[in-house]
Amino acid sequence: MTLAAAFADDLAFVPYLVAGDPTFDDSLAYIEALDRGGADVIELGLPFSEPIAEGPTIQEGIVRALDGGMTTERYFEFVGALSVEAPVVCMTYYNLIYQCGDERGPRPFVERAAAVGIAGLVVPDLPPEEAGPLRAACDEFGLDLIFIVAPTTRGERLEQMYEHVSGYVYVQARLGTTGARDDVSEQTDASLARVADWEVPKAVGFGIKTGDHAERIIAAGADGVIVGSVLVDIVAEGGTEDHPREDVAARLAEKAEELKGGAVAGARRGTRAEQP
Amino acid sequence: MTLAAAFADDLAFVPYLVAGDPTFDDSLAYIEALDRGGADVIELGLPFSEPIAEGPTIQEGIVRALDGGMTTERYFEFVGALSVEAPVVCMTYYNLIYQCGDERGPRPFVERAAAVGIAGLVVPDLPPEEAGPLRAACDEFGLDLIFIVAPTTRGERLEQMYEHVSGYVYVQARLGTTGARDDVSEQTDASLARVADWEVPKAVGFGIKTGDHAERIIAAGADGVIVGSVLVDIVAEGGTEDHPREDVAARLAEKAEELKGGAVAGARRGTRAEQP
Amino acid sequence: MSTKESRDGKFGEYGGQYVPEALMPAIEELTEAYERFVLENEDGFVDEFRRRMREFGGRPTPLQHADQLSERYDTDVYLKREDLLHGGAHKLNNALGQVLLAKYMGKERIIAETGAGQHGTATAMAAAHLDMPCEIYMGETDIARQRPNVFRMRLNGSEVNPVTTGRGTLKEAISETMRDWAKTVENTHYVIGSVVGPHPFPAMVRDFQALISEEARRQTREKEGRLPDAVLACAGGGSNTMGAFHNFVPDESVDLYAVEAGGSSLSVDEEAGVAPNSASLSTGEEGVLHGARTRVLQDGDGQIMESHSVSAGLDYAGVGPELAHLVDTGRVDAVNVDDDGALEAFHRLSQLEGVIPALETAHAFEYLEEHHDDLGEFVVVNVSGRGDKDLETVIEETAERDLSIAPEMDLFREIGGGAL
Amino acid sequence: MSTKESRDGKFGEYGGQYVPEALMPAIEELTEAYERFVLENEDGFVDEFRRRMREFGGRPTPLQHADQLSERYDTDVYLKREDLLHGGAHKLNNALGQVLLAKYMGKERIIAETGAGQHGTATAMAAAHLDMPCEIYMGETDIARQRPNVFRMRLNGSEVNPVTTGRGTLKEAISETMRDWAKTVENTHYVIGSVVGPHPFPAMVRDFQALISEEARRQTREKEGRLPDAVLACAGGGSNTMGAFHNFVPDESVDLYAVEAGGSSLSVDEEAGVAPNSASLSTGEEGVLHGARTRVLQDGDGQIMESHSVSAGLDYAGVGPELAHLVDTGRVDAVNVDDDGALEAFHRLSQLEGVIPALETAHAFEYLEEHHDDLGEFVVVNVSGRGDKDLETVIEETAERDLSIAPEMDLFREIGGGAL
Ligand SMILES: Cc1ncc(COP(=O)(O)O)c(C=O)c1O
Ligand SMILES: Cc1ncc(COP(=O)(O)O)c(C=O)c1O
Repeated sequence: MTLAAAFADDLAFVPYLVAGDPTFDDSLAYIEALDRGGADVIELGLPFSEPIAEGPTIQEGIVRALDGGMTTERYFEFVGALSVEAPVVCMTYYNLIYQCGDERGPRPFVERAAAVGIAGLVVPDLPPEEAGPLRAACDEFGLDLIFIVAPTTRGERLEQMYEHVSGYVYVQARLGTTGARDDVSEQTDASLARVADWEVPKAVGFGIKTGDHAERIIAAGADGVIVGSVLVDIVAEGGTEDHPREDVAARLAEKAEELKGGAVAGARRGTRAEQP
Repeated sequence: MTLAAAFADDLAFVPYLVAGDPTFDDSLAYIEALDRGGADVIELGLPFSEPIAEGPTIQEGIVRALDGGMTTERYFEFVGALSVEAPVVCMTYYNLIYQCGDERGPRPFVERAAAVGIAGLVVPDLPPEEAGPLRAACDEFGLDLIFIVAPTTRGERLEQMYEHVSGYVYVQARLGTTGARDDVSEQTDASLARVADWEVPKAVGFGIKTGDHAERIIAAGADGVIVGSVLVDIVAEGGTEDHPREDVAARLAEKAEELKGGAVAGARRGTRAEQP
Repeated sequence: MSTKESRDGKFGEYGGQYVPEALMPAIEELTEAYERFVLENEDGFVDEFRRRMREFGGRPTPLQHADQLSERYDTDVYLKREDLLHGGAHKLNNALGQVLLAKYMGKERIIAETGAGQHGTATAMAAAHLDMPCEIYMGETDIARQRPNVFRMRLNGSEVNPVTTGRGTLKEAISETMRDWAKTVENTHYVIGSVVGPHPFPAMVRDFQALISEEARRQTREKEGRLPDAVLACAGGGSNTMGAFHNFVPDESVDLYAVEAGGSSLSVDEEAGVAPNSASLSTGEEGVLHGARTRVLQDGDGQIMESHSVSAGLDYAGVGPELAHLVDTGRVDAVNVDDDGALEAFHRLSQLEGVIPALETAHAFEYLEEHHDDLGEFVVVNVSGRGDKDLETVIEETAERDLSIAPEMDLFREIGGGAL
Repeated sequence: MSTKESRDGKFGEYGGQYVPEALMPAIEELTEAYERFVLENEDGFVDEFRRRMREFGGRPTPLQHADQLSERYDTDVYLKREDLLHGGAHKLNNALGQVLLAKYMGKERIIAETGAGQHGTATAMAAAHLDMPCEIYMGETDIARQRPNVFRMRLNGSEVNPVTTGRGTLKEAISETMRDWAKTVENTHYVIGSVVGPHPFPAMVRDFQALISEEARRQTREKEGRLPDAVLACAGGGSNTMGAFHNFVPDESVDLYAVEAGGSSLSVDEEAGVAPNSASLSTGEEGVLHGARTRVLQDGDGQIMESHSVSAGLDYAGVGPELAHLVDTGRVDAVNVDDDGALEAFHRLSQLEGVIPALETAHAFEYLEEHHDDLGEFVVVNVSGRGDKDLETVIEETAERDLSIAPEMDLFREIGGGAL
């Protein structure tokens, strides 16, 4: 399924987890649980050793995944081994994309990603000014390239992103890094307004924790919610001694249902319901 | 007995100990033992907290005496309590002389010293240039003022000392501080030569350890030997558990006899025997 | 002050601004401030910076003839004495420059990362001097092993925020500081510690550090009537290096040597993700780290490796993009010296010249020892810092190695008592 | 350089040469060398001294406007930054001067005493710089508690001779060094650590340290167009004090304050032979100590007392004879500050100005805090040294006192690990 298609039913629940956190097999089970729980798109982190855009929760997940042996090669295997309905977006840092393969530059990575069926890329440390080569590779292999719009992104930079973006736009709900928060930011409305006339779906992320959050954000006009830290927290907590993996997977599926439910409810009462 | 008289029989054995090392009573017994052993003059240290002219042996004796409660007042009591034949010379540093009594200056100290029968003073850190007030006080109360002539003392300084000295002159056998050594310095001869025509007796000190040393020094033309560190060493060693004091006293008396015997032998074979 | 990089902060292929979108406004604001205040001296910024570096920092630092080394090598060896700067290292040039700039920008709060604590202490001093609240991020592992520096920062009134993620060292502290900045850009300036990170940091930090070569170039003329044959500086991130080189770059006759930490070996353990050295210029590959494209110690995938050096200040997996570019173009020679050599040089300089260098600096002196024949007749070595901070490390590392040059420390054994 | 004392080294009643006869030739030889080289600049001694102090030592040190203190006190407060000197204190002025003089005299060996190790490290640095073998006498108690300084001396190639007599602290070390000198005068020079001891030491050390006030006097004119209303300096033996005052002595309008260590109390326990302070000028009596007549902490008999100060460098029972004389004649005010006040000032200066002072120096700043209203509108404080050496002491002493000004050190507790 393409990303555009995933957003087609007018709202999308986009969960994030780190691939291989804490092990390859656990992580497979967790992602599949999210898929069962109603994920429309899955953002799957390829862990990088210097995740400067992440909060402590996701950073710890990344450390676990790296300690568990995750590499670029294993990541592609992992995606190949996944059996999920939702399309998979790879979220990682530019150095891993740039170094992959024999020839330097993003092309080998994108080629491999396309081969295992990855639908798109999010690269938080790649500014639009430097995105030319990656955009070209994505075009060549049919991948979407998602950009993050911050509450502070304006003017020229916003236009550059608009030029390069495809799939969906990741609207950062507030300043700061990833991490679950208790309130829904007022900055969200303003950010959404700035990209209102973009042709791609708008997914809001950063700090979404509960079904209620999701509902309010969708109601505010977003096409989707991106949820990461609260899910990584569930992985970090782990399960019971007897059935650790099943236990975590069950809680993830449950949380996914809550968030997806919130999103659906938001769509029903939100402004979007009135729009065509 | 005056110091001149003590040197009258043509040679003098001058032992040194710190008053009050390690206690008042012990120390009394030790000094009296030296007297019995043949002392002609006794140099009795009044311990000062900063004995810059002493080697480690005597410095440790000074620390013991101070720890044992020796003070200027107790020192005068100590001298009063001594029953010895030999005249007593007080060896101390200038600050104790200067501070004694209510009025600043050396007079009160000298007055007290005279009252308890002290025959003379040696003040290693008082240069002849600064000795005027002390010389005057000594004259007033009939005390001798002994100066130390170093191997390096020459010219003007030598003359100034000659002017102020009385009782005897303390000829420092070698450069350095007090402390028992194994050889007799060649510097001794030269030093003795420089003061040969002084009218006071010449006593050589610094590093004399054995009867043999004493013999050689007297034979070389000295009128006396001053012996300190080797005696303080005996005090430091202490005695047997049963009779500590008697034991140390006996060894001191024995050492004194050895040194005195050496001196006498030296006088017999030395050049002095031929002189009038 | 002059700059050579392009407007967007590229040094050839290196440099750039690889940062999360949320940081871009801060970076843009800083770029503008850099251009106005530092490059154009608006509001007399540069004048005030120079004045404070003189009066508070102790500039100019002397260029000292090293009598004993000169005799040993039959070469005129001069020491550029950054160890005499307030705080004990060149770090203050940058820290004071940035904190002052933050003031000119109207910021109300300073944050910084620190590894061994040298940059943290310099920033804390500058912040106290300019009355700016300051928070320093420092890995908890580093806090535990650099207590005196932590105490100095606290004494100067800075908060020290322990970073408990990951391995608790410099890399994590940088990430954590960037995270803070992403949330607080409006009132906060991030004082980065070397010529690394996104533009304008590499250019700006270099400009602040360039006081070193500005003075040294004048001083060499005064002392010897000519420019030196070679300038040597140790290179971690490369700030003292760029500072010592910058004004000599156009002087083709002056050879420039960036001496990296060869650590225990130049080899790399890809499996373990560990490079037992910090020689990014000699053994690293092009990559993107902490906001800039540069030479990086990384594995085949692009994961950043754990670097190593006996000197904490050189222990970094990247290097400034401008320095990487100057090496690629052949203007600067990238060389390296291993841990053992650095320790020997530490002892040698202490004994021969009465200057106890930082362990970082010692790398440059060991290169001089090994290659003095090839360096010409007039050599300047940048003494980037003093070694007081390294005493404990040197005692331990020397004891492990049994170096013949090291002084005996028996007297401690005689007297008893524990380690330093 | 100029001198005010009489030819025989008397300052009024103070001074003189109260030394064992065996030392007199050394003292006379030194006096002659002092007159020829230092006073007459024979063979260009003074020129070389000044040059080496610039290039090796880092002179001139800045006179820095202390912005925060000036605002706090509504007074222009300037810091004379001797803490920036090589080694971290004014001690190098003297150590380098004397080691250089020893070289001019043809001596082949240097000896020195040290208490806390500041003078020892300065002498070791100077000796390494001038390629002179050096031995430092240090009490074994002090060796155990000042390990970093001992290590620095050893690193610079000096022997450190443990003194095991008595209580194993500074007094014993001085006696032991004098003993060595008495045996080795022919080839050895004794580098005394302050303006104390027999003539010519007090005059000579003052002349070397007088660079401080020579510069400061010129700098005050440059900065404010006039001389200051007051100059403050801490006083142990009094070398930084005399150095900071000397060139201002003829300027009647400039008030001079020697700030002594009041310790825990100005009272005295005669019985125990202990003065819980080091305020020889304020509470001492005329006496003879270590070769000079001066003010001394002593009991009624004249036994020297054990002094005390939280700052090791002020912990001495005597004081320079010239300073004692200037106090007697009313030219210098002798004041004092207690341990608690010094600690508070240590924290205050660190936080407000980004300068961590030596604990010795902190005494002068506490006096400023307490009496700034009486000091006029333009005050110079001599920052005799930096406080890096004092971190351990300050942590301990601060913890014992619960000072509200001190920073919390909780983060160590959170993270675990022992003392500094
Ligand atoms: C004394 C000293 N020299 C060198 C360095 C290395 O940094 P850079 O390469 O940025 O000069 C450091 C870093 O802490 C340092 O403290
Ligand atoms: C920094 C500092 N200030 C002051 C002193 C006191 O010495 P003086 O009174 O001779 O200057 C010392 C002595 O070690 C010191 O290290």
